Amino acid sequence: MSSVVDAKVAKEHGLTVKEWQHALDVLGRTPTIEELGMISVLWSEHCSYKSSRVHLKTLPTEAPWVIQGPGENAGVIDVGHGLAVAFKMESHNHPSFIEPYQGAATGVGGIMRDVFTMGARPIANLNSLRFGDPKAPRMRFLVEGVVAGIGGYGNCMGVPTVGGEVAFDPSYNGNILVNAFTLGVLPKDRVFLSQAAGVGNPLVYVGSKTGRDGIHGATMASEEFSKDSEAKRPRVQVGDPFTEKVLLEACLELMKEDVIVAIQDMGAAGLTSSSAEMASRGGLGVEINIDLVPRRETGMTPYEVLLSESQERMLMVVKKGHEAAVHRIFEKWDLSSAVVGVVTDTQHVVVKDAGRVVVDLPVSLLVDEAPMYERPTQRPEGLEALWVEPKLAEHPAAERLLALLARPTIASKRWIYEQYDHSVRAGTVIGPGEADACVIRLPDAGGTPKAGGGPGIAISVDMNGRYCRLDPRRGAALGVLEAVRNLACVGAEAKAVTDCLNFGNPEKPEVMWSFAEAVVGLGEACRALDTPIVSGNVSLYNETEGRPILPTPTVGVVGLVEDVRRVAKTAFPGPGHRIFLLGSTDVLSFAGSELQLLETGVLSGRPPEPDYARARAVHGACIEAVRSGLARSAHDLSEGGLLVALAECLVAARPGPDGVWLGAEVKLPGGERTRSAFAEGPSLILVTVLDSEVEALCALAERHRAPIAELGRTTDSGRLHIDQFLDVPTSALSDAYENGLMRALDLNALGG
Amino acid sequence: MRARVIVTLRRGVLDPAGQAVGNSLRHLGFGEVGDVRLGKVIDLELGSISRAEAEKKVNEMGQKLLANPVIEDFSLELTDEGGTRTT
Amino acid sequence: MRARVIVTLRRGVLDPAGQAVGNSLRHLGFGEVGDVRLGKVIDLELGSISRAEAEKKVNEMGQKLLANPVIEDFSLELTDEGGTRTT
Amino acid sequence: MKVAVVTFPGSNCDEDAAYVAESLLGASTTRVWHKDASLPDGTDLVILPGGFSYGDALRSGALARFSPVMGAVRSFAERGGLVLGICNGFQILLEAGLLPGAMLQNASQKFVCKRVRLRGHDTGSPFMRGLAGRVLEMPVAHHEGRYHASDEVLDRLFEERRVAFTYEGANPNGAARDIAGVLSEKKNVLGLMPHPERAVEAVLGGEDGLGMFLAAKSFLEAR
Ligand SMILES: Nc1ncnc2c1ncn2[C@@H]1O[C@H](COP(=O)(O)OP(=O)(O)O)[C@@H](O)[C@H]1O
Ligand SMILES: [Mg+2]
Repeated sequence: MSSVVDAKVAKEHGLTVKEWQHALDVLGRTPTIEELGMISVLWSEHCSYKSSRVHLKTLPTEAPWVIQGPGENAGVIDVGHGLAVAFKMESHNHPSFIEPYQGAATGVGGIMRDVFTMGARPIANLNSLRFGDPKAPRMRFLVEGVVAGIGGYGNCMGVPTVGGEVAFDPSYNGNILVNAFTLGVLPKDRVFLSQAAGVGNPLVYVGSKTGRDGIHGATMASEEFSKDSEAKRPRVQVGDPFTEKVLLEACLELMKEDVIVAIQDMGAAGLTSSSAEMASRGGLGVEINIDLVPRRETGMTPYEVLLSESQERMLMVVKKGHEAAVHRIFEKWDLSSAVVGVVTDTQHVVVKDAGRVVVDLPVSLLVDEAPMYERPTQRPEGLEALWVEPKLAEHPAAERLLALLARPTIASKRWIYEQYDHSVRAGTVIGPGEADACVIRLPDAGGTPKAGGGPGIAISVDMNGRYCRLDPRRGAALGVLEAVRNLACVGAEAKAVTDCLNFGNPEKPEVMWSFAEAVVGLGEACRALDTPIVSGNVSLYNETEGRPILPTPTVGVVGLVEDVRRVAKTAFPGPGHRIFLLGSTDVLSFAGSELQLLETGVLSGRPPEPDYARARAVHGACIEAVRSGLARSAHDLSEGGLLVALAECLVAARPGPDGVWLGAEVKLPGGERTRSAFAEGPSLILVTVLDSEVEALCALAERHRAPIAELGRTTDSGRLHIDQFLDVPTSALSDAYENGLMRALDLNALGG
Repeated sequence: MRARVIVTLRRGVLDPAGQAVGNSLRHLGFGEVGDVRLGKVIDLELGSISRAEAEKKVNEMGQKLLANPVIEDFSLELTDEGGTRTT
Repeated sequence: MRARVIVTLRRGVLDPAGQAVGNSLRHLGFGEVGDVRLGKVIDLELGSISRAEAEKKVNEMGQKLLANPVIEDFSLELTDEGGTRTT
Repeated sequence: MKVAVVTFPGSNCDEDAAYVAESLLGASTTRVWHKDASLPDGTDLVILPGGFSYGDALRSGALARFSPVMGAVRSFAERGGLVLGICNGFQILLEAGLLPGAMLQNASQKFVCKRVRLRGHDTGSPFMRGLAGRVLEMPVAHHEGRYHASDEVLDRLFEERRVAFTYEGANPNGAARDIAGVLSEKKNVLGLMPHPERAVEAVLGGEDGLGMFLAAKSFLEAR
C-alpha cells in the first residue's frame, strides 16, 4: 500500500475528482492513507446512499405502531402483548455472483446481525432471489451455491427459513440478486440502538477476530461488474455461522444485564462504519486504539484492520466500570472481547496505532458531509411504444397451462426450500410452499415458544421486475399490493414494510428515472395501504457490461395474525367445496405476463394502474373470511393468472392415501377466454367454502364492497375441467409444477 | 494411473472448522497444536494414460471443478499402478 | 514440525459425493475418470517437537478425534521446518 | 419427572426440547451447560438436542463428545438413566460410542428438511411403549443423517430389537436399512434423526412426536 496519498490513489479508492476535492476542502489538508480508506468506504454508494437519499426521504415511515423507523440497524414495530418485532431486508448481490455459497451465507449472517443488534431474537428468515436464464453459463452453479449458502448459514443458526420468492430472467445473467430478510422478536420497551453516549464510556469489540477478509467490499458493491471483477476475488468474506450463533447467544445474554449503552454490528466497511456511525448518531466522537483489535492474521496494517469486513463482529459502547460483565459472558461462549477505545466529546474519529495518530477526522466529514446527489433522470425513449400488448397466437389451453406451470419462475420451489430448516423453534405454523405467506407463532419476549394458539406474524417478500421495467411506478406499487394480498390470503393484516431496492447504474439517467419512479410507486402504495416502510436497503450498479437488471424494488411485508389456529393455506380442502373468486377480472392484462414472455419472448404492454380502494376491499373480505373460518383455502392470482392459481390449489392438496388427486369443475369468468385464463392482474383471490356457507361468504364480500364471482367446485375426478376449453389430469399438473425447476436447471433430486 | 488432488483453503481465508478442530485438540491436551487448516482430498482412478497426460488433465480438472479458485488452491500427486509417486 | 493427516472413507463405505464428482468430471469430458473417492486433509502446526514425538501425538489425535474408525482410515505425513517429509 | 436439556455451543433445538419438556409434559426442566461436569440431582431424562455443535466441524458431533458434560451423561446412561439424542444429539451419542455406528453425509449431499414417515418397532424400550407398528410423521432437518454400521452390527441391532424407527416409504438420507433411530443395549439410550420435539402440536402440523415423550414420562412415573 503506497502511503503517498494523491488524486490518483483517491481515484483508485473510487472517489471522483469532485469528491476528492471536496474532501481536501473540508479537511484543509491531505488525508492519510487510513483516512482516505475510511472516507472512500463511507462515501461509497453502499454506505452513504448518495444517489438514493433524496428519493428515500419521500417514503412514508410513520404510524402509531412504528417504534423505530429507518436509520437504525432494523425497523421495529409494536405487535401487541408487550412485544415488538424488528426486521429488515438486505442485498448481497455482488459477493454472491463472485462466490455464491459464501456470498449468500454472509448475506444471511449480516442481516441476522442487524436484527439481533436491536436486542431481538431472530425467529424467521426469508429470501428473495433473482437468477438469469437457467441455461446461461454458471447459472446452475450459482443457484446451487446460493441455496446451499443460505441454508448453510440459517440452518446452523437455528433460525427457520420460512419463505421467499425466486424468479428467473435473462437480465440477471451477469448479476444475480440475493436479498435476505430476517425478523426477530423483542420486548417492546427494550430496543437497543446504536447511538454512542456517555463521554468516557469504553468502546468494546466482541466476536470473531479480524482478518483480511473483504477489504473494500463496500466499494465493490458500489461498482459495476466488469471482467476484472475476477481480480477482486480474494476480497470475498467467508462466513462462520457457528461463531455467529454463539455471538447471538452471548449478545442476548449480555443484553439482559443493564450494561450496553449502544451496539452496532460491523457489516460493510467494518470497524470504520460502525465507529463513525455510532459517533454520528450520538453527536459525539470516538477514539480507537487500533492495536488493541483482536486479529487473526499477523502483520496487518491499521488500514487493513480499519477496512476489514471480517464477519461475526460487533462494536458496543458499554457503561464505564461494567467491562467485566462483558468479558465474563463472552468468555463463557469462548468469544473474544476487548476494550478498543473510548467515547469522546471531540466529534472526531481518532484512530491511534500504538500511540501514533493515524486518523483524525471530523465525524461530520465521514457521515453528514458525505456527498449527496440529485442525479439526472430521463424517461427511457420509446417507453410508450412498448406499452402495446402483442397478440398471442392460438394455442391449446392445456399445453399452455402445463408449459406455464413448468416455468422456473412459477414452478414449485420445493428443491430450494427443502434445503432450508423451516421447522426449528417450534413456531412455524405455515412454512414455505404451503400458502402465499408464511406464518410464525409469536413466542414470548425472550423467544421461548408459547403453547397453543395465539397471535402470529405473517410475512411475504415479493416484486415483479418485469412490471417494473414496463412501468416502474406501477410495477413497484403492484409489488406492494401482491405482498399485502399474500398476507390477506393467510388471514393477516399488513402492518409495515421493509424494502431492498435493486437497480442498475444510477449515473445513467434512465436507470435513475426507474429508481425515482419506483420509489414514488412504493410510497404511494404504502401510504394507501397504511403500511409504512420501517427499514430497507439500496443496491445499485447491478449491471454487467452495460446491461442493467430489471428494476427490482423487492419488498418484505410483515403483518399480524390474531390466532394462528385461524389461517388459510393454498391447498383445496377436499372435494365438494365451492370455489369463488374475490376481486374483478376487468384489470387482467398480458403486459409483462409469464405467458407473453413464454410465447413471444417480448416484454411489452403497460401494467394496470393500481386501484387501492379495490385492493383494500378484497383484502378486507379475504382476511375476515379466513379469520371467521369461512374460507377453507385461499390463494391469490399472480404470475400465470387464474389457471395457474387453480392448478396450484389442486396440486398443493396432494393425493389422498388412496393415491387419488382432487379435481375441479370450473367456468371461466366473463371476457375473452384466453385472457381470463392466463392474463395477470392485482387484487384477485381464490377462496373455497362449504355449500352451506356460500351465502355467508357473498354477504361478507358485499359488506366489504369486494366483487365476488363463483367459478365452480372441487371434485374427486382428479382432473381440472373447463367445458370446451381444457381438461387435464391433476397428476400432470403436479408433474409439471413439481419438476419444472429441476428440469429447467438440470438439478439433481434430493433424497427420498 | 491414479491421482490424489489436495484442495486447501487459500492463505488468509478464514477456516472456522479448522479453528474449531484446533481448539478441541488443545482442550484434549495436545498443547503443541498451533494453527489447524482443513481441506479436501480427491482420489481419482484414471485408467491407463501417460503420466504427462494425467498431469495435464488433472490440472484441468482442478481448475474447472475440483477447487474453487476464489478461496482454494490445489496440488496433485500421481501414482502409477507400479506405485511410483510424483508430486 | 508440521503434520498432514489424510482421512479417507473406508473401503465398503458408499461415497455418493465422490460418485457425483466422478459423474461431473465425465460430463465435463474427462472420459478417463474411473472411481472417485473424497476424503479430508487436516494440516497441523506442531511447534518444535521431535519427529518421533510428533508421530506419536498425531497418531493419537487421529485415533481420538480426527478419524472415526467406524467409517474412516487415516494416514499421516510429517514435514519439519526444513522441508523433509516422511509418510 | 425431571428433565435435563444439554446445551452445547451450536445447539439450536435445546430451546424447543426444553419447551416440550416444560410446557407440554409439565416436567421440571433444567438447562445444562456443556461445560458442567455433572447433571442435576434426581435427573430422570437427559435430552441431547439438535443443532450444529461446534459448527459440525470435522464430523457432526465429533467435537461435542469431549465436552465435560458427556462424562456425566455416560455414567448416567450406564446406571440405566434415560437419554434421548435427537439429530445432532444422536450424532454425538454415536461419536461418544454410547450407540453403535456412525453418521455420514446425506446421499443427496444436501441438507434436507421435510416431514417424513417413520415406522416404530417393537423394542421393549421405555421410549417406545405404544409405538410399535405405528407409522408416525415427523420432520427431519439435517445434512448428515445417513446412518452407517457394518453388516454384522446391523444384523445384531435388528436381532436384539434395537432398531427403534425405520423410514417408511422414502428414505431421506440413504441410511443403511432405512434406519432412523437406534437404541443402546439396555434400551435406555435412544438416538434418532427425526425431530419428535417439532411434532407435538396440531397447529405446528402434527402431534406424532409427542408419543415418545409421553411413553418416557409414564415409564418414569410408574417406576
Ligand atoms: N427462496 C425461497 N425460499 C423459501 N421459500 C420459497 C422461496 N421461493 C419460494 N418459496 C415459497 O414457495 C411458495 C410459492 O412462492 P411464490 O411462487 O413466489 O408464491 P406467490 O407467487 O404466491 O408469491 C411460497 O410459500 C414461498 O414462500
Ligand atoms: Mg401469491
